[in-house]
Amino acid sequence: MTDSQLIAAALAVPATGAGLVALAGRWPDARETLTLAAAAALFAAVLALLPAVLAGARPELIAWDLLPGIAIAFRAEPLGMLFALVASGLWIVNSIYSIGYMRGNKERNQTRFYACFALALAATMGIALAANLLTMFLFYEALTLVTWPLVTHHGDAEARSGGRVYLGILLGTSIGLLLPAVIATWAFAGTLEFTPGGILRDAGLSRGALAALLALYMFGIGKAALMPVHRWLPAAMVAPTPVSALLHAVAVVKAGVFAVVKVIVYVFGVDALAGSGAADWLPAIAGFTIIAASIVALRSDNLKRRLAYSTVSQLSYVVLAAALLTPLSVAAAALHIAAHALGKITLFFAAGAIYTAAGKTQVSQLDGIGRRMPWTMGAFAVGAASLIGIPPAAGFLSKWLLFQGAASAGHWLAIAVLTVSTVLNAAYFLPIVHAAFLREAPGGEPAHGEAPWPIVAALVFTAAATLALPFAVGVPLGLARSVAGIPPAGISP
Amino acid sequence: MSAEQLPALVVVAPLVAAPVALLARRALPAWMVATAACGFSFVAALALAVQVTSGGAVSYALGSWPPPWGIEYRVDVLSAFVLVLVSGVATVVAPFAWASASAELERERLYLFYALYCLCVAGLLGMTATGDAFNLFVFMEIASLSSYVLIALGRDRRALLSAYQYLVLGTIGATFYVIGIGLLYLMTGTLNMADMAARLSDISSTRPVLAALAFITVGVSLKLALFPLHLWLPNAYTYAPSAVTAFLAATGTKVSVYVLLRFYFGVFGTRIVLEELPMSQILLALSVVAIVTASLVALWQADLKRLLAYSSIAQIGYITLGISMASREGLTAAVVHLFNHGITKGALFLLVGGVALRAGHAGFDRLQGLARTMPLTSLGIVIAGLSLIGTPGTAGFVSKWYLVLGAIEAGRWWLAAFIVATSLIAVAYIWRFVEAAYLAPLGGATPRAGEAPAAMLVPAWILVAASVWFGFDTSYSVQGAARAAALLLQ
Amino acid sequence: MSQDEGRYWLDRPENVAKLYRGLWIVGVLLVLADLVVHRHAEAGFDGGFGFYGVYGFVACVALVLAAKLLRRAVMRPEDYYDR
Amino acid sequence: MIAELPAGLILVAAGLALPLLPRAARSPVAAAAPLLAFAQLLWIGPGYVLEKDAFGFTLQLVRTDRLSLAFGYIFTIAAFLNAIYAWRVREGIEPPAALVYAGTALAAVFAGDFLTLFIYWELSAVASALIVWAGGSARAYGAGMRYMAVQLGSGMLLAAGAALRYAEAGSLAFEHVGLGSPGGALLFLAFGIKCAFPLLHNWLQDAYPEASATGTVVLSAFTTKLSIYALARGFAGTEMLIWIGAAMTAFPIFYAVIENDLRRVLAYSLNNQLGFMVVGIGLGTDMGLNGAVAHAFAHILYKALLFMSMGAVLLRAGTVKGTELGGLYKSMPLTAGLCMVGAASISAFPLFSAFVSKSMVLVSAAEQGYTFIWLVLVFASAGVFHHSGIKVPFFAFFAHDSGIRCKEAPAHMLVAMALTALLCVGIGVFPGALYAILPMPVDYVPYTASHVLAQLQLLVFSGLAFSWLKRRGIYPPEMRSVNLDADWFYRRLGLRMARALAALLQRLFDAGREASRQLGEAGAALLERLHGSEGVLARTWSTGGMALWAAILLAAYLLLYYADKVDRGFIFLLILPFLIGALGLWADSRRRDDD
Repeated sequence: MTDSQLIAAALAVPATGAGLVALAGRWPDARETLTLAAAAALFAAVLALLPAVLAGARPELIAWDLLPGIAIAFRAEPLGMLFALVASGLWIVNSIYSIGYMRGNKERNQTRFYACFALALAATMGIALAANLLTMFLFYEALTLVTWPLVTHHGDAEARSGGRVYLGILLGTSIGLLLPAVIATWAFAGTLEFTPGGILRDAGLSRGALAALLALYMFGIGKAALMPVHRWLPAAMVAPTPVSALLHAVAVVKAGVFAVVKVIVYVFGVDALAGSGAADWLPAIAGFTIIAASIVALRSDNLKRRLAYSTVSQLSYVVLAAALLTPLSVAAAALHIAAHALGKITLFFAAGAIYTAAGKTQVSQLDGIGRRMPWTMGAFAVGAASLIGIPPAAGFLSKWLLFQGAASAGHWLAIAVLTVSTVLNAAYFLPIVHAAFLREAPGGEPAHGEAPWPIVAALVFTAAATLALPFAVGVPLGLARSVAGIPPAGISP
Repeated sequence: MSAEQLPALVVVAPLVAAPVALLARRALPAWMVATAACGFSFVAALALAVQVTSGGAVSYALGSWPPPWGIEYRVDVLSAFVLVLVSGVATVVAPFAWASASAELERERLYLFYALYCLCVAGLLGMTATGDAFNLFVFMEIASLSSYVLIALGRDRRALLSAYQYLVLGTIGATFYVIGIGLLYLMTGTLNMADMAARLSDISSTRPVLAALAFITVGVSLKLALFPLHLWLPNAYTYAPSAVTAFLAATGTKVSVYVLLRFYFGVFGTRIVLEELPMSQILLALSVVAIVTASLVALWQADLKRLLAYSSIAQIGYITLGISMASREGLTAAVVHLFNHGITKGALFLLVGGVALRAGHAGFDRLQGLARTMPLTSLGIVIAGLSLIGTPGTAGFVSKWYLVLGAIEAGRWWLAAFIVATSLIAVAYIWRFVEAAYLAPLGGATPRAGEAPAAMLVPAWILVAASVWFGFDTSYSVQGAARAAALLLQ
Repeated sequence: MSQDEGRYWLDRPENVAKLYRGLWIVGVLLVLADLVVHRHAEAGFDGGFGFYGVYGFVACVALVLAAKLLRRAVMRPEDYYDR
Repeated sequence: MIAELPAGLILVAAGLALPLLPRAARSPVAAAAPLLAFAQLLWIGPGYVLEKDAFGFTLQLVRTDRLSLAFGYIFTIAAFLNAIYAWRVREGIEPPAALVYAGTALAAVFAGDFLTLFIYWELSAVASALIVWAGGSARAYGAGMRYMAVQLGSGMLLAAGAALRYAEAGSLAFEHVGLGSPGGALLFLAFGIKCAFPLLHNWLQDAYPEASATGTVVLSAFTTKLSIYALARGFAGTEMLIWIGAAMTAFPIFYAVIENDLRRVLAYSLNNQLGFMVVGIGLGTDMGLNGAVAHAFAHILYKALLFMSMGAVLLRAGTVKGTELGGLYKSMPLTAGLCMVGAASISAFPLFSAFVSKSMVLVSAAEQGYTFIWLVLVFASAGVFHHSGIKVPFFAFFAHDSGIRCKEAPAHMLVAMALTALLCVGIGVFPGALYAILPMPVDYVPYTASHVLAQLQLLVFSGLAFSWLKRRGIYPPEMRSVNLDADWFYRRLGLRMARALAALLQRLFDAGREASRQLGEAGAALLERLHGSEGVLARTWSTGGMALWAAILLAAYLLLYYADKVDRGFIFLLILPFLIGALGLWADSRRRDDD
């Protein structure tokens, strides 16, 4: 297959998969097999694209003109490849996990669940591979819509109100802020093509206008959950855990920060933005989000809510990194997309495993659970370590690059935020680890063991990947550096 | 039959079909004639569209009297665009009407319905195709009178009152229009619009001409239901038979918009209307108020059909908003929204017609859990609703794009913000349907008879598909609109 | 006290007193040794007779007195931080 | 193969493998791994460099020289002694954590660049926090969390400092840094936290005494000495360190005097001993640095010995509170004796280890003309004897008989203590062996008559002061208490402020939410009144009303057109909404009157 065909395949495989899953709804085994097959095929397609991108090529697929002068077009560039790799690779794992979870909890409407999931992946691929803002916006909205049935999966009053917040904020911000920003970009730049160096550089906009446009983008991309448009993320936790794991820790939220990085790097241009000073306010907002969300996480007893606020906080790491506007920090932003994905999906997997095996949802119920579920809680500890930034789990590497970026920008606020937030991360994650392994389980509880094996297998795999990523960091780091315009062997001590 | 005759043929086909249907006195042949005539018009309109795109405006002198003495039929890109919309929607609605009208009307009066339908189609097409101001009035009356009766055919007894109100106001509108034409004739001595335009350029600031402008503006505004002259519309749409609502919502007001565009840009000229008189500001103000109030009123409606009627008023506000910008982007937005909204609203009313068929009416109490009993209908409403909101990937998005672009290019950021903010009200009222149909438990009043018949569902879904199709493939809609905008601004 | 009272030499106060007096004797002898052994000064003034003895004694008394003052300021009940 | 590995990783690997091994094999492995690492260090010697590409960087995983090797030797020795001491502890998280902790600290010492250092720095922080947690009590949990927070904070400062350093100098190589730049300042702070600089010190006294009997011994060896190493490498000769170090020697002893928990007393004295090393590094002279390294070496041993003896007391008597102990020499004579060896060592009695190490720092300070510093150090030396040398053994083993009768410490503990004591005495008696591994050439003779006499005078008279104060009843009695220290600022003040702030913010948010809710409801109500199904804008008007509008609009248009001023359009624009609103409200109120 040519590279263009591979791009087409990356979009078509999950979409077709969704259709087939829907058709196979009556036979659960066939349905789940199809999901796995689609996931594997998608990952293979993305993987097959990788060598060309690593070699410096930018394969393209131009579908047709959506509006005169603006095409539905796709291009595989490093950042998108990184995102596509993470999302498609984890879809396989998540599908295995889903099978264990959905069957283990005897969930209803499983066909809709798997079909929407595949559609969500198709939309994610569209975002990852979009060659221009309009294409990205299109799939961005599509992702919101196809994930909504997943958020409201349970269909009860709680799910409904969660779904309302979810859709309200995501659609509201994207239509109300992002769309005008895209149109304004078109009006000013005459193109929406993602271009290294940015397309707004020569638009002759004043500092204030650039800052306003940037603000429209940053808050318009509600999926990046910058405060105060973060509320949808905890609201989305009413979804079944596999949804929280892949979509609200990986695909959807990463689509948000991915878009943020794309916009900063390819629309505004890092150098142009740095030169204008129009992004000076952004690190402060991102920093505030990091700290404030961590504090909320610290005060949340519900495990998934704690993880959700942790995600809000971690997403802003990416925003902060991109906002520092240095090559190293941009690489850090790209890498953190992958690092956080692995760590957070592990944590959500663990949360779901705890729910499936023990029916527990609160942090305060977890005393001594590590002895009953050693694999699960061990994986949880690894995921937590990664997000705190403890080496050699993946998170430390992006944090380190982020420090380097902050240092090269001389940005003391960023340094302070990183330091404080690390301590806060530890403060909301480690008590869980402590409770699991070092406290006695309260007496009189029914005994239970690990969750069903697909769940455990999936979370052990992602935990192992979290630990392994830094040791096999060549591909992601190469892609990340390529985004930032750093030559492949650019950093050495 | 040659290409020059196409402008006349488009109109004549349904015009001739009407008496034929009347003479048939039976439902089935009447329906067949009507459908065939609409189909023929559609084909002719498409052919015209192809021709004017490549070869420029087509003129046809009725009775071989050359203009300006005779009645000229003149089709340019803008009118071809509207002709395609009107005849296309008419063709799609006709099969729907078979099932829908059969259920809603008495059987022995059905042939009357189809005859009137043909008349109405012919009137709207004639308004679009003619180049003669008085001839336009004649067609306007044909379309209006037939639609009063069509509305009055509605099952609900309130339909009669609605039709009566519409009649009074429509007549006032038509009268105002004809007074305006009279004044213009007095001043210019011609009824041919192109000729009129040429002669008006010297005397445009005289008081009779200004009075003509005022009369024509108010008259046409009544027809297109511009705020605050919209009050006849909600009831008319709500109580009319479903097929009538769908057809009129998709085309009736759109043709009036066309007339407004014609007169503003083609007859009076941009200089007087937009530069010397504050028309664009007034139109802007009225559009803004229309969008806000109608959207908000829609939000609280207890009946989906009525909700959509108010939404139509708001959407017309978007169109006039685009006109008020008087820029390339603005006019493109106006024309493309005219087209996109016609399709979208047509689709919605057809689907709601299906609900009404099964449930008697489309009150929200009948919609609880509807997705379970009428999944295709519900899904169609959601998709068309997304187009109404302006979600990317739907036709409505394209309109919003150009509207916001026009606002930004004019440096009116507040207007861009206003447009997107009011789109969010649309999100809210579409959300009410989603919540009722998908999230609420199955209600006691919800129809359980299953989906609407295929004859209704298929036409509806054709328009649903079209409202998605024109969100992805804009080569016809946007380019046609852009050409029309360029033409108007010449 | 258990039955083994008195079995240990140190339990008897007079023995402790002996130890105490012995320590004084050692101290005095060490100071006197300054007369015999030449102590070279590290900091200049510490070569003086009995410097380390005096400094050590005074320092420790001062330390304890100061610590007693400190205790007044900083002592809190054992569960202070648990409240 | 093993030569390729950083020595620390041997311990880490052993530690990670420990839980997987059969129980009987665990303790031998835990003891053998440090010996293996020690042998490897001896074998590779100074000048060895190991570089590896990892994480996208070229890391200098191992860089040996005399400075790092000296710390490497003592770290492996300490790990070995710990393993013997904890021979019976085979379950739970502590044994693996102890090995990982020792291993990562060891690996950190040989890190050739800041990224490598950071990685091991963080890992040792986490591993040691686990050891605190393994103490098992609720207090241990809290102390462990605080400990972890401080250590991770230090790690982040290290990362930030290293990143800044890279931006400043273009290199991550771990060489002399100095205070001259922001990066240097952050690194200094990072090391300083881990070194328990004054006001940054409380994590130490807070956490160490909450670990288990065996855990505290492990903790006492590595963390702070790693930072001493880092300071020696990066900040030798930084004058500020002299003053910081002097303060460190002096202030903890006041707390040590009034502290009741004897392991906490030892933690304060640990802090005080670090001060001597810091002063030596600050002096930066050959002798000062040698003194610092030698004292660190000796200190690890005698402090371990003291903590071991208190650990044995804790194990057997169940407490190490001064108020509850006394007379234990009757039950645990061997432990008491070994404790006194440790006490003599820390007090720098001739023939004991500190005598040959600490004096180098003092002499160097005096030589450099820091007379005041020298006086402080001598004062602190006397004070050390006072609280560590006398108070700890006295209140544990002598004083008044508490009536506790227990068993002597178990054999493996005694063996570990004996080995440690042997090393303490060995160093004191044969200082040459220690001097031979110091980083700089040694030109110092500890055993001069003058030095011995001076030291004996100092110690005996501070002993006399203790006895005198005790007999006169002036000496403060042991009391069950908590003594406020710098940690009050975060454990009480900071916490209360944070809580108050959070409550305030919560109230603000609630008020804001409530206000916006009310505003929203009021707005919605107004909108609904106008637009709701019965609202004036949604109502069906009479036909006449509708026609009226057409007339109004026509009149308005005509009026406007005939007024020649185009700008009137704006007037219209302004008036229209009010007109509509007024009309609507008027109609609305009329309707209400009708009702």
